[in-house]
Amino acid sequence: MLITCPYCGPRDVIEFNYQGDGNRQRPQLASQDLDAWNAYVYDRLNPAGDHNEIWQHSGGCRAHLRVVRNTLTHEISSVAFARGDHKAAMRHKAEGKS
Amino acid sequence: MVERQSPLELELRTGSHGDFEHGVDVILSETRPGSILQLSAWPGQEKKLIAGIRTVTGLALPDGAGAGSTDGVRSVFGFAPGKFTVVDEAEGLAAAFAGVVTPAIGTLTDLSHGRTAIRIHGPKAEWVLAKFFAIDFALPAFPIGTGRSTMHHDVFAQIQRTGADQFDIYVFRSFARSFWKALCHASEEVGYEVQ
Amino acid sequence: MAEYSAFSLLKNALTGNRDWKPAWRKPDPKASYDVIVIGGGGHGLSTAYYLAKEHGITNVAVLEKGWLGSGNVGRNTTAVRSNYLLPANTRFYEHSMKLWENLSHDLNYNVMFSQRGCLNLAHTPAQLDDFARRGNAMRHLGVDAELMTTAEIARLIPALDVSGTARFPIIGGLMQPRAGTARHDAVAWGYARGADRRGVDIIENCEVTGFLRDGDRVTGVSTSRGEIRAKKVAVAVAGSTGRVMQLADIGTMPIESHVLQAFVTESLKPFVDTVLTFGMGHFYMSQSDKGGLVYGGDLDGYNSYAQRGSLPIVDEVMSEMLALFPGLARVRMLRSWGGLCDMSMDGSPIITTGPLPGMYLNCGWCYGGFKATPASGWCFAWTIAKDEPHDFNAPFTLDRFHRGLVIDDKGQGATPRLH
Amino acid sequence: MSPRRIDTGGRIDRLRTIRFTFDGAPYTGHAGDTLASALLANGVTLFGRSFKYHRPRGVLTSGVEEPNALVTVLRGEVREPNIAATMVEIYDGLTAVSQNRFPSLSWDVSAANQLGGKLLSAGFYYKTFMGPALGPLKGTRFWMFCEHFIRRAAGLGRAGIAADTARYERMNAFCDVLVVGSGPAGLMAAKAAADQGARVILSELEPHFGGSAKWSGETIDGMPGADWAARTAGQLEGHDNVRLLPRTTVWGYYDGNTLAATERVTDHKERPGKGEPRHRYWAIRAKSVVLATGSFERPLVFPGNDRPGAMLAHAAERYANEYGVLPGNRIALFTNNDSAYRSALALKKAGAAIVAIVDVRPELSSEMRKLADEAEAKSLSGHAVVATEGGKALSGIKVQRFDMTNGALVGDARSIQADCLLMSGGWSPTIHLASQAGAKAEWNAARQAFLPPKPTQRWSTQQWIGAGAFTGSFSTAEAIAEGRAAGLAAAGGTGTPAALPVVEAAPGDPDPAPVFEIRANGKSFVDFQHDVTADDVRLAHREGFVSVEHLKRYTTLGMATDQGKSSNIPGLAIMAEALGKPIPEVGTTRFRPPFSAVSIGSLAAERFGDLKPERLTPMHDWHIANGATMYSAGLWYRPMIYGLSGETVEQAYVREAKATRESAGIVDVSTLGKIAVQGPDAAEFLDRVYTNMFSTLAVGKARYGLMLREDGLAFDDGTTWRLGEQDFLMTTTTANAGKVMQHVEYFLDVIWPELKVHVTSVTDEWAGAAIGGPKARAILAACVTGTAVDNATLPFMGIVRGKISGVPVMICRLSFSGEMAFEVYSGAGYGTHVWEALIEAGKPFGLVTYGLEALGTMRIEKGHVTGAEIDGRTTARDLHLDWMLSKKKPFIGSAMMDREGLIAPDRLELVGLISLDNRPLNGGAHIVETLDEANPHDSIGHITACCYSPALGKYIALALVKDGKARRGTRAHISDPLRNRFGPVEIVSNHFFDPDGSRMHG
Repeated sequence: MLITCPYCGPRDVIEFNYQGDGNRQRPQLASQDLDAWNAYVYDRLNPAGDHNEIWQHSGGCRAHLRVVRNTLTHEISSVAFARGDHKAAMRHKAEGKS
Repeated sequence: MVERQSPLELELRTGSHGDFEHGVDVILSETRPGSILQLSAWPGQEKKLIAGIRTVTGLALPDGAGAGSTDGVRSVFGFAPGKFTVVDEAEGLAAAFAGVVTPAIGTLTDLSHGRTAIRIHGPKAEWVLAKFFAIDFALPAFPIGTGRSTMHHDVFAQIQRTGADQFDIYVFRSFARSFWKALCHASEEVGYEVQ
Repeated sequence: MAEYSAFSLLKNALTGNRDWKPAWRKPDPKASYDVIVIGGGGHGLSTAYYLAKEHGITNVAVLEKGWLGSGNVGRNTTAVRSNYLLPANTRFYEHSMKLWENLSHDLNYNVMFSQRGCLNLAHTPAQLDDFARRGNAMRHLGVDAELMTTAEIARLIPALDVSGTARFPIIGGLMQPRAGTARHDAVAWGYARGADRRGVDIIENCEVTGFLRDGDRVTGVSTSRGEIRAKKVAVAVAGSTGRVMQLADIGTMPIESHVLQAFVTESLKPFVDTVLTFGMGHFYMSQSDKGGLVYGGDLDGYNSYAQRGSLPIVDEVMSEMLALFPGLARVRMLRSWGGLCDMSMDGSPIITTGPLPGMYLNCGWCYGGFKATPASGWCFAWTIAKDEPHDFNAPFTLDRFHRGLVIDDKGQGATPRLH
Repeated sequence: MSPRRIDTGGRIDRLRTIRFTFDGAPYTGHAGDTLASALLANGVTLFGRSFKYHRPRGVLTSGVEEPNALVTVLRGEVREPNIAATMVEIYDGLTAVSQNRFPSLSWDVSAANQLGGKLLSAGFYYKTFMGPALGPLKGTRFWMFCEHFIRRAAGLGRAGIAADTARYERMNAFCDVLVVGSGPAGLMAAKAAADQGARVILSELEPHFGGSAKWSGETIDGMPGADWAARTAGQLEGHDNVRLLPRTTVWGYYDGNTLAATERVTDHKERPGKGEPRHRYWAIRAKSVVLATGSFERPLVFPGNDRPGAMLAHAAERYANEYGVLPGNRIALFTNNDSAYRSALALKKAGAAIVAIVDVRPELSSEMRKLADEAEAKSLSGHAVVATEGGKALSGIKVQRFDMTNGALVGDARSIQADCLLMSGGWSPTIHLASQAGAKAEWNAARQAFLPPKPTQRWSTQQWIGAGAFTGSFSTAEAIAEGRAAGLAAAGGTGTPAALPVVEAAPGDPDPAPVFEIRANGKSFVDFQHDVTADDVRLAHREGFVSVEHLKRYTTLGMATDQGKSSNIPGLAIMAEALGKPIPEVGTTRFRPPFSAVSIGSLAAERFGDLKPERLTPMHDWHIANGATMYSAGLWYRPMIYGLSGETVEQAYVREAKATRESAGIVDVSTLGKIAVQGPDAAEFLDRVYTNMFSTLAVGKARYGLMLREDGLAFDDGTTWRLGEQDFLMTTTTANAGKVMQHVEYFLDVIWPELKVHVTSVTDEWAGAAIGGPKARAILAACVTGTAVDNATLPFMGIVRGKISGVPVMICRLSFSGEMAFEVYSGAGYGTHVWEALIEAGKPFGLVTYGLEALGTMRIEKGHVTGAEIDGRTTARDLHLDWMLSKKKPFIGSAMMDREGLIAPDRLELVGLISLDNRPLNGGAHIVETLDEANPHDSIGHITACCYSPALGKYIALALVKDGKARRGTRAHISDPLRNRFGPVEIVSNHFFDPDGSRMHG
């Protein structure tokens, strides 16, 4: 499987670290809503189809990525920095050509 | 000041090795730069940091991910969003940046001891490196001056292409000896010389 | 239906094997049943078998969307063991072990359970202490466990690299002598035949497409072969739990589906006699009766329903294999395949009533599903029949995560890919 | 001259004679021979024994699909079992032996298994061996007794124990177009793509490029196909943008157009070059892929079809044309299609007598009649072979009239003398890679074969284009046209003005008759290697194992080393007939990697012999030079003890710990994880990450911190140093360094991107030495310049900067040992220099170096926790670290840490244990209230760490015990049945030694 890191370009899955279900909402740090915390820590969407996931490019630029990947085909339809403030325009020019 | 100890010390055997009777196709060396810095900009401050790098090193950094340049003495390349590696043959580069990378722009981390710089040079440099890293080393995909962050199993590496057939590889010091041994092993097939 | 025996085999051989009957019938679904079990894998079939055998509930249908045993019961590395650390797991898996030990007789079907032992290799003193902790925990629950020295291990497995110069030298190991392997497909077929002989309808190519509801209560299922009603609907579809629970509008679960690859080499003359695990990574191996080395390693590490593995894990597993057996470099990997694992948030299973009225849930088997097959069915049947768990599965609730009562044998927390 | 070698022809080098042995007997062959062709040339017909019945078997094929002729190749002590003789190129000194026979290939006692034929039918073992339900053989015993013999009888070759000394390597490759297969289609595709300027890789599993062109006898562009192929390959070789990979099997098609291939670099050589790998494992990331993988000829199923001398038709043609070997002198053919006629003619031209062409079809085309005439063959259309004659070699066949419409045999059988029978049951495209890529094969009734579908956009991560026989286009002219089109499309090109090469080929209809089996008396083999017969397939049907997967698993059809390349379709066809359904309704199995078996060495590649890199501290060489015994901790190596000669481990660590407490000791702590936490929000971030407060920490001070996981359980601990207002140095445990780094990166990148904090791993930047003991401060004072180290300048948890022997250092006064202690950090390149300077300075003070054992001993005495206690299942409270849980602020894990299960009264809590029988305690021992050595039960906890405490003069341990706090001061027992160690202990506080910390505070 290849994941196209917005910074590094397409890289083998071996360079990435899976951080799981990207749909989970972490409660505010001070929240005492235990149900919300439990849901965040333990409950996962586990769809058969497109899945929003967090991956870290741990063997590359170490940025965290939001990836939409199909769990039936492993097809990846979108990759973006998990941080909104990294621009996809950072993408390497040479790799943009190829 | 005492000389820094190289982690490769016991394994760095100068001379020709492997199948060198048929020619030496790569030359391996440790470049031992005096300074290896990591500069990181806060989001939106990247351009100021790039300008600062130019001020201190005289190296213009092209726009774009992984972009970099080298003048043979100093080298710089981006390795992650807003993050750059700057290398100087001389020690003390951190001090030169002290007033340039202000807290408003970003941070500076001195890795002069923490990273080991290994150079591979020669017509089979791409071939040997491709044994380790799953990135495309062909010149059009990896132009001169640019950098890449990648890994070989447990060994994280930043690689800058510093010539058509030359790459500088920065690995964690603690892994450097293992990586060096593996690099030599992988170079035996093509014949290599250690300088 | 005829008993299987050496005599029946001989008799049939003399008549050209023309009189053998199907191992199980291929009935059409009835309009309603007392119990519907969704999932014609090992766990679903064993549940049906024990419902009939232990609780006299025979008006049961097992619904399988594909061919019987097409899930993980036929995709695992066939190891059977009860060498867990935490008491809840050890008790449960030991119950399973006891059922395994008599399973071929019970089913009148040779599942080839072979108690050739399972050895966990240790490579550091700290790891050996960890194994001692686990082995002692087993012994305090009446389960067999022994520590082995390097010399004993070398005698048992001559091909193993026990040299002190290995990158991760072997300094000892934890052996469970009663552990072993079984013929995975035979387990599915044996339970299917056993359940069928007791009147259970096993319905293949019958995909559940929705749940019939009366308010909250589940009253049956709609399927590719029509609606079927039931007093109780039991779900045993590990690997597809997420998909099936979504049909019941349960969107999130403490489960992720991951792909786990397994491998087999070409047939070899006897090479290794026990199940074996490497301690400095994740590698396990045994040799099948046909002679293939059957082995595996880590999960691929991301959600998948594709039964399709990735290449880095292949390389990883083979590297670890050769770290133990440098003589195997010239042996060849013949086949690889992927199974879907329900990875729960603590690495332990769920066998429970609910989460909806009329529904019963069996899932979250992680790596442990095959060895659990008998006890899983046995406990699930009990839970369905009596509407409460047996002591063996009482800890395996669905609400244990929220309550902080996790059973985390590996201590990895809610990181499914690490269990 | 070998008995079956033809005088001329073939593409072997007759001037080079090569000597090799098979089962100890010496033979010769020529360069270019395979082991199969060379043995055939020497008149050998018996190659191996089958799996179950140990039937004698010859060579069936000429390629990778060979099920019968499996041998073990020996290189000294190193064995390579189960290798198809058809794939072994001979070299001088090649040593091959046959397999699965005892005592010899020609006299194999297990051949007696055949007598039990009907008894050993498919699935027989499921029905028996259960043994008695009662008595000494109940349970699994009887089965295991039988199994012992079954296992010895099963299996093919024997694996080696001697370590393989060959090297294996990996190669990562990138290309625009990967072409798999180098027959006419593949060659054309590669050329077309290369001409467009694309980066092309062309792989071929055989030694030479050309595929069928090498032996088909066809003419391409006016020259023999083999010459055309060689010329085209030569042209490609000259392109900079083309890489040719002969002897390379592409065996796996993975996500993202990543293909796995194995190149057999030196298997055909007497010895490898210097540094040359035996196998090179290619991981190829291709933008697009052209599958030109050809097709496999199928055997026919009829009684005796496995006798040595029965062979696929094209294989015999290939032996004659490519290797100059005639597999027989009197050759009969049995076919259901036209391709065999071409083979017959080729063999006739090569010098064999074609005694008969038996064809199941009642009518032949005039072209085929003409070919049969040219071959001077007796044409028996509307006939079938119903038996073969002979022992370990074929001596004749029996034929009978055959009615294709109902499968009936009519009239009397008659014998025909022949020493070789060639079978052609039609052709199956090699669709394995496409199937791996997710393509569902489609049955083509005309071709009687599963063909690949057109690739769909749905599988956008797998992009391939098919060409040639792979797509069911069996003629060379079609292959050439499709190959070029595929190459162009793959490279994104649109057209080329060049004319297509002209092919002159024998005529032939590509569609076979739908006949797979001749039902007559006798064993008719479907899967040759696994001895699966047509009757086995029908038995599976009777017993309900009718789905294709059940068929496969119940009978083991297609599970042998050839993975059913020749047997799958005939097996399916027989099942389909039994079911009365068309073949596609029975289905086909999805192919999974690998396409053909691949050496484990090649997959481990560079990690064979080098599983994991070694991680070394800056002082590593010093430790080795000074007698340290090293301990592997994750990837790191750390000194365990610096033993003196004759010392036991316990004596060494007791001496080291004692000396440290009496004077001073020094230990290498460079492996601790170190993370630079920098930026204006660094303090706020640490407040969230740690359970305790860091924003209040003064610059120049350090603090011990505890982290929880999100779920509220303890995660990691360590000290964090505030080096500047916005500059912290976090330390972690050695084991968790990577995990903590990922943890903090995740929170900064995903959860709190608004925080201005950068984190960087600086573990390797700093060498760390911890020096502790009553004399530690004096030692520092003796060597540190530029700063004082007295209590006022350097209070507990204070940090100063100075120099040691001219090297800048950072010193923090903190203690793990419980002594007055300091951690001295210097640039890693100066680590050994500073270390030696400290040791030199310590000499007058009796400074010792100590290792992990003494470190552990002193931490146990102090009751500090490490990974053995923070094991992922314990809470801060369990470890008596609840004093660190700030109530003033939320932190990671704070919301979850008070859940019901995490505050339950029966949780395991940290305690100390003292051995009351003055005998050592063991790590992993359990603790019970009531001792029952014979039947241990009711464990209340376990030991996490233990040692002999020089400070206390006792064997002590840390333990996690149920409700442990309340048990302090009570007695219990160690219960360690694994090591037969039982005995009384006293449960005490985990703080054994200097509980109020007077020593470290000084």
